[in-house]
Parts: sequence; C-alpha cells; structure tokens
Amino acid sequence: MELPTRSNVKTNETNTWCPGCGNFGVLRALQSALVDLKIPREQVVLVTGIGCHGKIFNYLNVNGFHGIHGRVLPVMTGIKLANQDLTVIGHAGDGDQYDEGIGHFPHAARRNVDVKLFTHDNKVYGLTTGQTAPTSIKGYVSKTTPLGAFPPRLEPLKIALASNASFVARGWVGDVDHLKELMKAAIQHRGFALIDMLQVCFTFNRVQNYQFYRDRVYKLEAEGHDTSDYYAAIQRADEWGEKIPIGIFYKEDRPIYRSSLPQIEKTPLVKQSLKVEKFSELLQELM
Amino acid sequence: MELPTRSNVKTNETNTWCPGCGNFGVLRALQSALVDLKIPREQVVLVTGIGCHGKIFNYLNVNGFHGIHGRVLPVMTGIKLANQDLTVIGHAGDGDQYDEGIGHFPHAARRNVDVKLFTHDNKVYGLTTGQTAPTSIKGYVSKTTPLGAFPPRLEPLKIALASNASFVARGWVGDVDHLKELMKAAIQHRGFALIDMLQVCFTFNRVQNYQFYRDRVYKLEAEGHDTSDYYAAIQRADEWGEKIPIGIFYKEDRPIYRSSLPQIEKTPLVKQSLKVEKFSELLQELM
Amino acid sequence: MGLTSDVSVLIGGEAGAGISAAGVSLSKVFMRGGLHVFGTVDYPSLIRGGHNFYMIRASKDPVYTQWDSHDLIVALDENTVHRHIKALKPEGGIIYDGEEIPTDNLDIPKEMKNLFAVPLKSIVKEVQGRPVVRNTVALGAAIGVLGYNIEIFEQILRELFTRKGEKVVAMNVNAARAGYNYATEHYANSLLFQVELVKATHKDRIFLTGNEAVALGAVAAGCKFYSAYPMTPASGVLHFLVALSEQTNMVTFQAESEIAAINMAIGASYAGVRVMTGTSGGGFCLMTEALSLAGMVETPLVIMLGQRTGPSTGLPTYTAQSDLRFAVHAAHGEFPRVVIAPGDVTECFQFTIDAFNLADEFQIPVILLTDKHLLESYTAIPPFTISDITINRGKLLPLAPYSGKQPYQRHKLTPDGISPRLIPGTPNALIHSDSAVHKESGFQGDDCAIASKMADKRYKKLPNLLKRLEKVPRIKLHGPKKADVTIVGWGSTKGVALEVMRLLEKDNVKANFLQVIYLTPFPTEEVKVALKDQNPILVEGNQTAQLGGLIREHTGIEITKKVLRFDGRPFNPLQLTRRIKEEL
Amino acid sequence: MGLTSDVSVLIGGEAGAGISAAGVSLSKVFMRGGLHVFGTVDYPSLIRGGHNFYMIRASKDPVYTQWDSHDLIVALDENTVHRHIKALKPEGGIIYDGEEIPTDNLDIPKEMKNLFAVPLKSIVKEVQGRPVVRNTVALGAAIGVLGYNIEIFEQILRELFTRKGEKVVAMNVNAARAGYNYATEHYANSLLFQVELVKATHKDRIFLTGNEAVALGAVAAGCKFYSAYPMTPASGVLHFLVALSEQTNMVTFQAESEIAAINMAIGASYAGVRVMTGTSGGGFCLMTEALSLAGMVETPLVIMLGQRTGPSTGLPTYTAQSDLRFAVHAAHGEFPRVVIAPGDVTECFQFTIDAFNLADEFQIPVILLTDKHLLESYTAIPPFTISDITINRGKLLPLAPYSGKQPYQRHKLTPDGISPRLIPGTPNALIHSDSAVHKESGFQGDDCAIASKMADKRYKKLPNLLKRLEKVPRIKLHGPKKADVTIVGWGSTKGVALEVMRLLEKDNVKANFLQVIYLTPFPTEEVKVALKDQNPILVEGNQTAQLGGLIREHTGIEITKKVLRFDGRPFNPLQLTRRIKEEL
Ligand SMILES: Cc1ncc(C[n+]2csc(CCOP(=O)(O)OP(=O)(O)O)c2C)c(N)n1
Ligand SMILES: Cc1ncc(C[n+]2csc(CCOP(=O)(O)OP(=O)(O)O)c2C)c(N)n1
Ligand code: SF4
Ligand code: SF4
Ligand SMILES: [Mg+2]
Ligand SMILES: [Mg+2]
Repeated sequence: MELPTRSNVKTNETNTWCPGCGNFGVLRALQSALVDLKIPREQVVLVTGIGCHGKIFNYLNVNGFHGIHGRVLPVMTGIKLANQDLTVIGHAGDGDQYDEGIGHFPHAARRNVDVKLFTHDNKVYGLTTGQTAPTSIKGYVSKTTPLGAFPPRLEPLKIALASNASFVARGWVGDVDHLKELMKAAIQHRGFALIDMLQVCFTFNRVQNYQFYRDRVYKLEAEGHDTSDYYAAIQRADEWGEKIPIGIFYKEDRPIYRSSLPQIEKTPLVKQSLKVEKFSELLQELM
Repeated sequence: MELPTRSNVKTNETNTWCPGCGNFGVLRALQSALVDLKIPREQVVLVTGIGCHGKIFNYLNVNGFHGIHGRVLPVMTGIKLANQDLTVIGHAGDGDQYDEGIGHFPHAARRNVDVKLFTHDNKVYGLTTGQTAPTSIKGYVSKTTPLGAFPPRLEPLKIALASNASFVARGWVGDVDHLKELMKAAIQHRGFALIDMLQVCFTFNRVQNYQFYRDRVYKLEAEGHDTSDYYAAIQRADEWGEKIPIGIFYKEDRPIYRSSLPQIEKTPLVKQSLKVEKFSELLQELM
Repeated sequence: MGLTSDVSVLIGGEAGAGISAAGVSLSKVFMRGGLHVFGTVDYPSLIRGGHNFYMIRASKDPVYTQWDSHDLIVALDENTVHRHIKALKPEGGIIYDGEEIPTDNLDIPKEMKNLFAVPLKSIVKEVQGRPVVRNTVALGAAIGVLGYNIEIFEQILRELFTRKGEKVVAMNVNAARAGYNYATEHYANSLLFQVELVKATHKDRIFLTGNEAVALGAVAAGCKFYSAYPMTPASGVLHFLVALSEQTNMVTFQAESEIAAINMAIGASYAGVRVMTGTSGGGFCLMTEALSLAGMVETPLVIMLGQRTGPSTGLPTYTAQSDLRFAVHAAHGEFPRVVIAPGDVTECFQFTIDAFNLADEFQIPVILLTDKHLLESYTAIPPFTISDITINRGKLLPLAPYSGKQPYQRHKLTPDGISPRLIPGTPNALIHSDSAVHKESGFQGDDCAIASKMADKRYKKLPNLLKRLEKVPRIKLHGPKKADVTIVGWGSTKGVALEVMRLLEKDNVKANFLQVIYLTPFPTEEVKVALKDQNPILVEGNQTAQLGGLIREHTGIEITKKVLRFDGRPFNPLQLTRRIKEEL
Repeated sequence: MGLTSDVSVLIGGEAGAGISAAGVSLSKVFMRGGLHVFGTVDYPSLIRGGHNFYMIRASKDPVYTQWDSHDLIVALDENTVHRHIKALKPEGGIIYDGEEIPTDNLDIPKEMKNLFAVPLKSIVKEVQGRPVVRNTVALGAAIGVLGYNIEIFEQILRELFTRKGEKVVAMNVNAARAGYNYATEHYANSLLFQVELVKATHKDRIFLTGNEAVALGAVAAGCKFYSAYPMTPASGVLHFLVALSEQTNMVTFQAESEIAAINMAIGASYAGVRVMTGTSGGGFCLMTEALSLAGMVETPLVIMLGQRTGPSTGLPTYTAQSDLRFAVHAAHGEFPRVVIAPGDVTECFQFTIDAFNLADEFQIPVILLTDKHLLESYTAIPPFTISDITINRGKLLPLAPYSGKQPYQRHKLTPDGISPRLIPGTPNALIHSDSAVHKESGFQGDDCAIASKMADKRYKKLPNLLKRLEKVPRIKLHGPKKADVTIVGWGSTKGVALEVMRLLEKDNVKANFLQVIYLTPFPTEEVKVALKDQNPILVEGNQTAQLGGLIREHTGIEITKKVLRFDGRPFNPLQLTRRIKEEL
C-alpha cells in the first residue's frame, strides 16, 4: 500500500501541454486531492478521453486507461463494476464528453454508478487545433465556425441536473485549491459526481481566458447556496454572464447502482472464483 | 400539389402492431394533424427509427425514411438542411431515441434545427420483446431487469429543457384530439419541437396502461400553465405520480439554425445549381 | 401402420400465440422419448399477428437441421394451412380446429386425407383454460395422432406449471389429455405411421439454443461481466445470462448502446475479470472502434457476433452468413484477432470456452461468429459438464503484491509478444493502458522506433497462436477423407451439410464436408490438405461466397462451384442436395 | 559553384512556431521560380513544443515525394539540428540563430562546413517584428544561401499580409530582405551549388494538399453538403470547405459525432443533394452502420477515409495504409460499393469527381481511401479547371411533377438494377426508403422472394459498374510495359514508387510501377494482364500486405516479395530503393 505523495504522483513523462495551459492547474489540483485523501496509488484508476485533457494520463502516476474519444464513462463503469474497491476518476474533454460522448452522460448520471467525471471544459477542441466545441460560447470563431458559433451552447450542469446526477459541481483552474477541494468532495461522494472544470485553453480560446474568469467567477458556498435545493441549483446553473458561479451546485445521497446487484454486495467480481458452483443446476430448465 | 385527406394519408400496407397498441392513436393523431394543416403530402417527410414505432413509416402515406436505430435526428437534420421547404417529422422510440440515440438529442435541441421529434415513449423496448427502456419506471420487471428497473429513469422533458429546446411538450395516445393539436402546434412552431408521447405498449407494459394514464393525466393548459416560464416548465416536468401533466410545457421563439446559413437563406440547397461560379477564384490562395 | 423414427412436425400460428413454446414442449416430449431432436422457429419482426412457425425434426438417428417437408402440421390458425400445405408430405396430416376453421376453406388437395379436425377451443372451454391452453390441447392431439407417449408431455407440463400451483398444472394436464383422447378416439390409425418410442428416459438430455449454449460456455469459462444492448438474434445470450446472474455471480448489464456495452466490457477486462459482449451486425458496426482499442491495449475480450440478414436493418429475425469478411477485417489498423465459427450447440459451448482462454492467453479480442439459425434453433444433446474444462488466464498474475525489481510495465517486450499482465489494485504496481502508440510502460510514445516495435510485438503473438491452435479443431473434415464431392462451409451450415452428406450417399454420391472453424487466423495448411484432390463446392448463406474468397486469398485454391442462399432462410436438406447435384 | 535544380530543404522547430506555414511559403517561392515542388510536414499530436519539421523537395523534373537527405536545414531551434544532422548531405548547410544556439552545442561532424549562423532574433528586433517573424528572416536567409530569388518571396509576403495593412507587409518584407542580405553578405558562395531559377513565372501553378484537392473536387462535382466530425488527417477537407462555403453555396456541418455526420449526409442525399463526409479510421468505424444503411436504401454517398497509424488512437498525426481491407469489407451485409485510392493531388481532385458521379449513377456508397501522407503533403501542379468536367447524376429525375401512370416506386426492379430516382418534394410522387428489406415501393417486405430479389437487384449493378469503370483508370502501369521489377502499390506510395523507378533505372534496374486505383470492384483482369511475366514486389504502408491479399484473392497471383513500413512514416526514395534491391 503506497500512499500518494507530492512526488510519487508525478511521472517522468515529458509534458506536452502548451505553456500557460489550464490543464496544469487541473493536474495540480488532482495531485493534491489524492495526496490529501490518502488513497493508495494502486487503488486509483484514471480514465481519460482523447484530446489535450487526455494527456493527463501520462502525467499522473496512478493506474491509467487512456481510452478512445468520448468513452470515459462506459470504461469507468466497467472498471467500477468489476472492482468496486477502486477509486475511478475520469478526465474528459468538452468535445470528448459533450459531443462524441454525450450519449453516455445522462445514463451514467441517472444510474449513479460510483465514478467521478472531471471535464476539461475549455470551450474548444484543443488537440485538433481549435475547432468549435459544444460548449463554445456564442460567436466563437474557429475553422469550423468562421462566422462564429451560432447555437446556444450545450450546458453540462443543466443536463447533469436534468439527468438526476447526485453530485454536480463546477470548478475553475485559476483557483487550484478550490478545485482540489471540489475534487475531494466528488471523490468522497458516494455515487456519480460531475465537476465541469472551466479550463483555459491558452492557445486557441482568446476570449474565455484567465482574466475572463477571474473577473466573473464567484463561489456558491460564499453565497449560502443550498446544495440540496434542486431548483436553486438549476437557476444557478443558468447563470452565465457578469457572474459565473463555481462550487457544488447540487448534492444528494441516494442508492448507487451497485446496490441493485447482490452479486457484488460483498466481494468485487475480480476477487470472485471463476468456478461455477452447481453448474448442472443451471441446466435444469433445459431438460 | 396533393393535399392530404383522411384516405390518401393511409397506405395499403398490412398493419403489424399488436391489437390495442397505443401506436394506433399516434397514427390517427398524425393523420388528422396533417389533414388539418393542409401541407401537401409530397412536402412532408416522415423519418423513423427502428422499433415498433418505426413501422409508422409503412402506414402513413407521405415521403418516408425508415432509418437505423437511434438516428432519426441526424437524418432529419440532413433532410431539412438540404431542403428547408419540406416539413420534416420524426418518430422515434424511447429505446431508439433516449438510449441508442440520446447523443443527438441535446444537440438537435440546442441547435434549433426546424425538425419535429415525436417520441413513442412506451417505457419499454417493444419490438425486441419487452426489455427495460431508459424511461421504464422504477421496478419495471423484464428479461433484462428481473429484479425491477433500478435507476431513476431518464426524463426526456427535463433533458430537452436543459438543452434549451424551443418547444417541449408531452402528449398521450388516449387523447387523440389533444395529441393532434399538440402535433399541429409542434409542426407550426418555427424550430426544433419535441413531443414525448405516452404511448401504451399493450403487450409488454402491464403497469403504464391506458387506465394508469387515464387516472393521472391532466392538461397543462387547463391549469393556466405559462408556456414561456422556463422554471415552471421544469417543475411541471418533474411531476410524475398521482398527477401527470400533458400539453405544451415550454415554447420559445428564437432563431433557427438555418438563420446562420446565408447559403440557403433564399434557395434550398436542392434547388441550387451544381455549377460553381468562378471556380478559379477558389484557387487564388493556393498560388 | 408402420413405425417411424424420423418425423417432421410443423406448428404454426400467429406471433404472440406461444408457437415457439409449443414447439419446444413437443420437442422435449420427443427428446425424453429417446429421440434426437432439432427445432427451429421462423418469425417475422413483429409481436402479435403475422405468422410464426416452429419446425421439429425428431429421429432415432442424429438430426442436424429442419426438414423440407412435414409429416404433421399443427395449424393453430388457418393461415398456417395455406402457407405450409405445399410442404406437407402426401402421407402427412394436419391438426386444426375444425369448429373454427371450416374444412372447405382449407382448399386442400384431394389426395390429402389426414385432416384431423380437433375442437381445440371447445376443449379449452371444457377444461376452463385460458386461450393459450389451445396449444396444449393441440399438442396432446398431435401426440395422439403420432401414436406417441402422452405421459411424457404430462410430466413436462407438471414441471412447467408447478410454480403456478396444482390447479394450473391439473388444468393443463387435463387439456393435454383431452386433446390426446380426442385424437386417439377419432383419428387412431389414420396416419400411415407411428413415431417410435426409443426409450422412455427422462432427464438425460438438454434441449437448447445456440444462444443458451454460448451463455453456458461463458458461465463455464468464468465470465463475470456481460454487457450488451439488445439485438436479435444475440439478445438470447443477454436474457439467459441475466436470468442466471444471481446463481452465477455475474454482472449482466443492459447498456445504453453497443458502444457503451463494449467499452464497459473493455473497462471490466482491464480491471481483471473475464468479459463478453454480444450483438448483431449493426451493433457490431458500432463496436468496431473499441474492437481496435482492445487490440491496441491488449485487453482480452470476447465478442459474440450473431449474424442476421443485412444490409442494414434487413430482416432482423432471419439468418445470414454475410458478415464473415467484416468480422475478419473489422476496425482500423492491424492487430491479431481470432474469429471462430461454431457450427452447432455443442460447439457453441466448447468454442466459447476456447474463446475466453485464447483471449486471455494472447491478450487479444476473439470474435465468436454465429448466426440466427444457430443461435435460435434448438438441439437435444447430452448435458454439458464442466469437470474437464480448463480455464487458462495466460500471463495474468494474481492480485498479490508485485515484487519485480523494475517498475511494472504493462507492455513489456517479450520473446512471444505477450506481456505479463497485472490488474489495477495490485500493490506496488501501476497499470497503464493507452490507445495511442505507447512504450513498454504503457505511457504514450510517438517515435518511429516505438511504433514499429510495438506493432511487431503484437504480431509476434501470431506464431505462438498458430501453434496453440494446433490443440483445437481449426477445421473438421466430416465423412470420408476422399469423396466425389466436398461440401465446403462454415458456421450454421454444418447442420444441413451433415444431412446432405447422408442424402447424397443414398444417391450413391460419396460426399464429405469441410467445416472451416477458424476464420482468423486462417488454417491455410489444413484447408490445403483437406481440399487436395477433392471436388469442392461452396455452400454459404451469403451472396458473394465470402469463405470462398478467404480460401483463395490464403491457399490460392479457387472454388468455382457454389450454392449460395441469401434470402434470410437456412438451407433445407433436400433442396440443397438437389442444388448440389445440379452443380456437379 | 554549380547550378542545381534538385534540392531538398528541411525546416524544423517547435510546434506552434509556424513551421508548416514557413515550409509552404518557401515551397511557393520555388514553385513560382519555375520548379516542381513537393512539401510534407511531420508533426506529433501536440500543439506547442515538441518537434515539427517540413521537408521541401524542389526540382526542374517532376518530384513526387520528400527526399531522404537534405541540402539545407533551416533550424528554428537547436533540437532540429540534433534530430536531422544525420540526414544532412555532406555538402549541405544549416541555417540557425548563431546568437541563440552556441555553435559548440551543435556537436556537428567536422566535415560539415556550412554552418550558416544568422542572428535571426536580432534581425527581428531590428525590423520590430513579432517573434514569429523569425521564420521570415530565416527563409530570406535560406533563399540567400541557395542563391535563389528573394523578390518572389517578397511578392508572396505582400500577398499574404496585404489584408493586415501596408505596415505589416513592409515589416515582413524588410525581415525577409534582412535575412537574405545577411546570408548573401556572409555566406555567398559557401554552398557548392546554387538553385536554378527555371523561369520566373508567377501565378500559373497551385501548391496544395490532398485534403484541399479532395475538397476542390467535391466543389467541382457540385457537392452541396459536407458533414463531418474533426479528425486528423481528414479535418483539412472540413476546414477548407468551411472556408469556401460562402463562395460555393455549400452547407458544411460540424456534427456532434461521426455517427451524426454520416446520417446527416444520408438524409441530405435522400433529399436530393450531392453529399460527402470525411473521417479517419476510428471515426469510420462509427460510420459503418450507416454505410450499410446507404447501401440498403441505395442513397448515393461519398466518404473520404483518411488513414492514419492505428490501431485505435495510434499515432494520430502519422500515416498508414492499414485500412484497405476494412474499407473494402466494412459494415454488415453485402452491397456493392466502390473504393478508390488516389495517389497524388491531381488524382485526389479527379477521383473525387468520379466518386460523386459513380455514387449517383449507381446509387451506391463510394469510399475515397486516402492517408495522412497524401492528405497533408503539398504538391505544385497546374491549376484545376472545371470546363471539361462532366457531372452525371445518373437516374435522378428533376424536381418536376411526376407523371408516371403507376405510383412512383423508389426501388423499382430494372434490368440494370438501378431505379429511377425522385426526391421528396416531387409533386405526385412519394419516396419511401427503408433500411429493412423492402418491396419495390420502398415499404417493408419480409418474405424470402422479396429479400432475394432485392439482393439480386443491388448486385445487378455490378456488371454495368464494371463496364462503366472501363472509362476510368482502374490501374495504371507506370513506366515500361515490361521490367526487371514491378513495384506494386496503391494510394500515397505512388509518389515514392515513381521516384524509386527513376533511381532503379540509374542503377540499371528497369522498373515499372503497378498502381492499383480501384480496390473495389477489383480490377482482376487488368491486374492479371499487368502482372503477367513480371517480377512483382509489393510496397505497402502496412504490416500485413493487404493489397497482396486482395490481389491473391482475386487473381490467384501470390506476390512473395514485399517491403512494408508501418511506423507511421512514409517511405523515402533512397531507403526504399535499397530495400527493394535487397529483396530482388
Ligand atoms: C472517434 C474519433 N473522432 C475524432 C477524433 C479526433 N479528435 C481527437 S481529440 C478531439 C477533440 C478534442 O477536443 P476536446 O475533447 O474538447 O479535448 P481538448 O483537446 O480540448 O482537451 C477530436 C475530435 C478521435 N480521436 N476519435
Ligand atoms: C444498432 C442497433 N442495435 C439494436 C437494434 C435492435 N433493436 C431494434 S428495435 C430496438 C428497441 C426497440 O425499443 P424502442 O426504441 O423503445 O421502440 P419500440 O419498439 O418500443 O417502439 C432494438 C434494441 C437495432 N436495430 N440496431
Ligand atoms: S491547445 Fe489549449 S488545451 Fe491544448 S494544451 Fe494547448 S492550451 Fe492546453
Ligand atoms: S409490442 Fe407494444 S409497442 Fe409494439 S406493437 Fe405491440 S403493443 Fe405496440
Ligand atoms: Mg476541449
Ligand atoms: Mg419503446
């Protein structure tokens, strides 16, 4: 059992994020959260999508699965159901999770499988050179929307709430300590948890930059927001303008998906014997 | 220009829905809506998914595209962008649209492409013999959930609202006239419109049957619901118990996706010449 | 009145009328009576109405598929008579409800004498049964006219309904008995034959589908996680595994899509359990991207691909063998895989177990290529046992603390291309799996040298895989080594091919049957040897002779004679025999 | 100092430093100076940092690919020198910032004399430019040491920056001129050669990538709808078409996924416009289900599949030819399709137009099989013209009232298998397209007869398709009819094969090159004839010699000699020549 420390959670891989990228803040927050939580490194699995965000796989030294674009949630679900002893954390991109992978999102939320989804919401397709993302702000100009992004953007928090997610939060990379605390709360929450992270893409997103958020971000907890008030959460999620809330929007204790599975109530699948007891009994019906 | 009549909107195909199936009500409502709206048959395209619902393709005599499971929305989007003169109506299933096809749903809603989505929400996979659907009510027993469906169901209206759909409604097949009026309103709405239809699967769903809904359904318009009040709509969408609201939950006038496309402002793509004017000018940059 | 031990019975009626259940019950009667039995159901994609029919073939000799023509038709509606009268043998008979269906309506050729009108509905009323009990009456009558043993049927009914209480049992038994009595009283000796009761054994065989056999194979192999999205004809695996899941400690998961299903399976496999997913063509399409992922991260995975008639939605409830090439080449990039095509329920069970072992031993994806005809047809066989089953998880190490001197490397280069495998949760080890080109450590690496080294590593498995496959039947040559004609086929055509061999022999044509079981890696040498100096004819359930192309690609042998069927229906023995003879 | 007209220049630096743009600019200088030019960029999947390099090959003779070794390296960072010094010709030189990179650091072999230290940064400061102007200075210097024409470069800069105002133009021109002056002042006559100015033509050629050529082909063919999800290396088509969309009246749509993209395209095609979608392997996987749909509903569709290194995420920015078999067999069920592999930018343009015509004429999906090396490399060619282009929409009828006596039937059985096509909106006609087995009317039908009739209908197109394809080049045999060695390849290896032919000839090995263009339907007879009495060697960018398998499957010819590369990088001419000679 090796507890995470500030140094052993790092890898020796060359970091290829752009200088100034908000992903550095995410990485720092996550490292600190793991150190604080004292979960042995081998008990943590990091699942990532494809995009700049996914490279965090190379920089965080816990177990890792760098899957395919958009599929963080199903991979996490499989891992968690196979071995509930593991802490399963997913890092996805906004293109990754809210475009390609949006189909898994409401289902993971409603099922309340005990996995954590931290989305790098930089409002841009970073790795593929700056195309418009589903969360791009109206008017965002890119190679794919030279006249500016037209439609209202996709609002992850609202969809999470509509899908009855049991933990819904927003963080921002400019406040690493706050983000760290959110991550800790999400990991400690029993059930599905979303943190949509306002992550600055330093290279492509010239509007939602550090200053933009610094000027607007405020903390829900400072305003006495009641995290058990579902409708208040929805209204807060609708705020996006002069003021942008961060923090926990909504939190609810309710049964997790696993509680419907007597098979793994006591022992994780991965620790069960492969031998089937009373195989011949299974054949009775066929006789 | 052939206007729809009660007889010419029918086909001669053998109907293979179960006796008592709620789909008959859907078909009748749609036929009447088209007759009332007097849209020439050749100007209407019906796009359907795969499932019992999809068979409506065979019974309604307008243009039709019986696509693959879950893909009603993108097919409709392509048709509408190619020829905005057409009225494009989609019939999807709850498995079809909210499981396999859920990934298209928030995007179609937010983009506000001017297509109509009528979902046969029978809370069951009909055509594949009764498996649990994403909208199945907690405890629904089927071949895939013998202990009863566990998680909170997916709530289409809430997700549509969270995705900023500009027209969100619920109908029920036991009140064909009301459903017809909803369909007319949806078709006349300029933009994306969802009607989630409480459609009774007579064969597999033994709980949400006609009586179940008859006992619970009430009309929003009768209660003075304000369809422009977004938060009221969300709260109404949350009602599911002794009382179940039907009618228009939310309606908003806002630009449709097409308005961002000067290319087709005046002439649908399908009526434009294939010849490119000034082809050589396109090569300037490459010289 | 002679004794026969080869009978074909067709039971027909509307969808939703319990045709399949009736077929299975009658089949079990024959099975318990000591006969070999094959049963298959034909149904369109609808829930009520339309027309379903179940064909039972029972015989003292092994039977492998349905027959072209029938000795008895049990017509639960009028439509059944119209549809199938042409397939009734001249000496055969029809059971129908004489009070419901006016005999004049039936428009039956004069020479057909055996019209067994039975007042099914009236009898149901008498015994106070629900409408579906009509089937029971009709089966009782069928047993009557066939001169078979009604007690076996009564026993089956007892077992079937015991959960519902003695009253229901009694009612059903009465219904069966009434039908039986009516038939024996009115139509005894009408048929020119009586079905032979070989021995009244009871529970010594099982009657099951390919789906159930695959599911049981997965259970026997220690599969712990099955995620799938429903799709005919593969749904049967899901349903059966769900039903068994509490007894087998398996997590069965109805996912939101096939994409979710396979990615969940890959996640669970990465976490260390044996996993499977199953689907049909359209769903398999959606799985291909993750198939490539499994190939890249070397995560064991078993996929059951149940073919049905395509392209696209096609005929969702009908059979085909048209996805062979797709299974072999699906997904982008190159990585070793195994594609196995079982030909009957026994092979479904055995090869599924092989599939799990191969997936683990070589850390590769394995595709079980099946089809509707195989997955949804029933065969009576001796019960499976698991005492002699080997579970080999290959280089997977137990969940004990890692004690290597070097940090653990998931993709270590080894002489055989297979790296020792640890799973997350192992103390002192971290497991890194990357869909991008990666180094031995599992972390991303993008220089040429790594890319080609890792590509080589993956293909290094091939020679050992080929060696390992010497232990399993990659092909089977059924019948004489040398013959006048060699039927060449794969998958579910095995059944009809074995029947056709017998039929050709009766016509003094010596035939054998080359069954190609492993489609990938292709058994080049075996096929070459088997086809040497033969007169081969391809029999495939597709339009482009896909196996033929594969054989030519790998062996250079071009088979020009072929019989192809691609209308959704399986081959029938007599018809296929005729077509083969035409080709000769 | 001699005059040369065959030069290779490498420009290297960090990602984000504008390496590719610099490469294109210098290439255009050579192009406008009258040389043939090929340019290609090598970059890993990251946005800033790392290492990118652009290779330019310019010559009086046609050039088809990059060269193994370089005459000049423009090192915009120190890393470039370390990485590429081995590929510098002994007589070649390096331009670098002498003030930034201490010459001692460079660790350069003694015999390398041409170290052209240029104070790039200082010059940038002098001209008051932004950091990226360093590239311009370096290019000016490069033109200086190569003895080339700086005015052409100045003209290019003027065109490039004119939108940004005269000040920016002047600054850039000054920067270029300063670099040039510095170089000519300090290093005149240092190189052993000077690049020949063939003729100072201006705008008579275009320099473009395969992506741009495909996009222009689509425009020329009248494509009106392009929907895609970004994916390297296919994104270039999307970006270019988006940029042109206002001028071309095309709707370009960034969809939420590849599944959405292809289904949108199919919807738009059903509605009557010409459509295309484009992606790479992983995205193509996701499209396969709808590919089968297009095959079933006989909706014309063009898909550009741009291969990159797999499996899975692989090397997202590197090349491969490993999806050939997948393109040929992708998707469930059987339906006719066309797979075309263009080999250069000219073919990208022409074959894209052919693809649209074939899709319309035969109402089938057509796949353009390309790869990163083809799609993202640049070639200078004469500008495309569209005056001689034929657009053939096949049996599509205009949007005029339907006047047939019988109700319109979308899938009418016809002798050639192709049904007259109407689109929704046509008065007096209704168009029914069904992914399930359907009748002529388009409504669902599920009996055997319909299923096989419709399957036959679809394949009836094949003979006419084959006839039609006699009008297009299904293969090309480059070089002499008969040779000592026949290189056999497809797609982007065309370039290197043509180079290798020349190299082998210099070594007195007579070589020719069989380029297989149509992978499906396979040009069996043409390939047989072309390979008759030849000594073939396969050259493919994959691990399993996929074209080899296809050739054997269709022609029976087994090609045993092969050179395969699968590390993400394209073949280089000298290296490939060596490897071919080893195999001979
Ligand atoms: C199936 C598939 N489609 C497309 C891609 C190409 N692709 C890689 S990353 C990416 C988007 C990146 O955007 P995002 O997910 O927001 O991540 P970021 O780089 O911004 O962190 C895309 C489209 C892919 N890898 N797989
Ligand atoms: C890709 C794919 N996966 C699975 C299926 C099988 N399938 C057909 S219909 C259906 C679900 C039907 O449920 P729903 O969409 O609710 O329609 P209903 O029959 O209830 O109207 C499924 C899973 C399919 N056709 N395609
Ligand atoms: S492109 Fe944007 S998101 Fe990606 S590494 Fe650079 S700054 Fe970060
Ligand atoms: S199964 Fe249910 S939904 Fe399908 S036709 Fe029957 S009643 Fe209707
Ligand atoms: Mg992003
Ligand atoms: Mg349903």
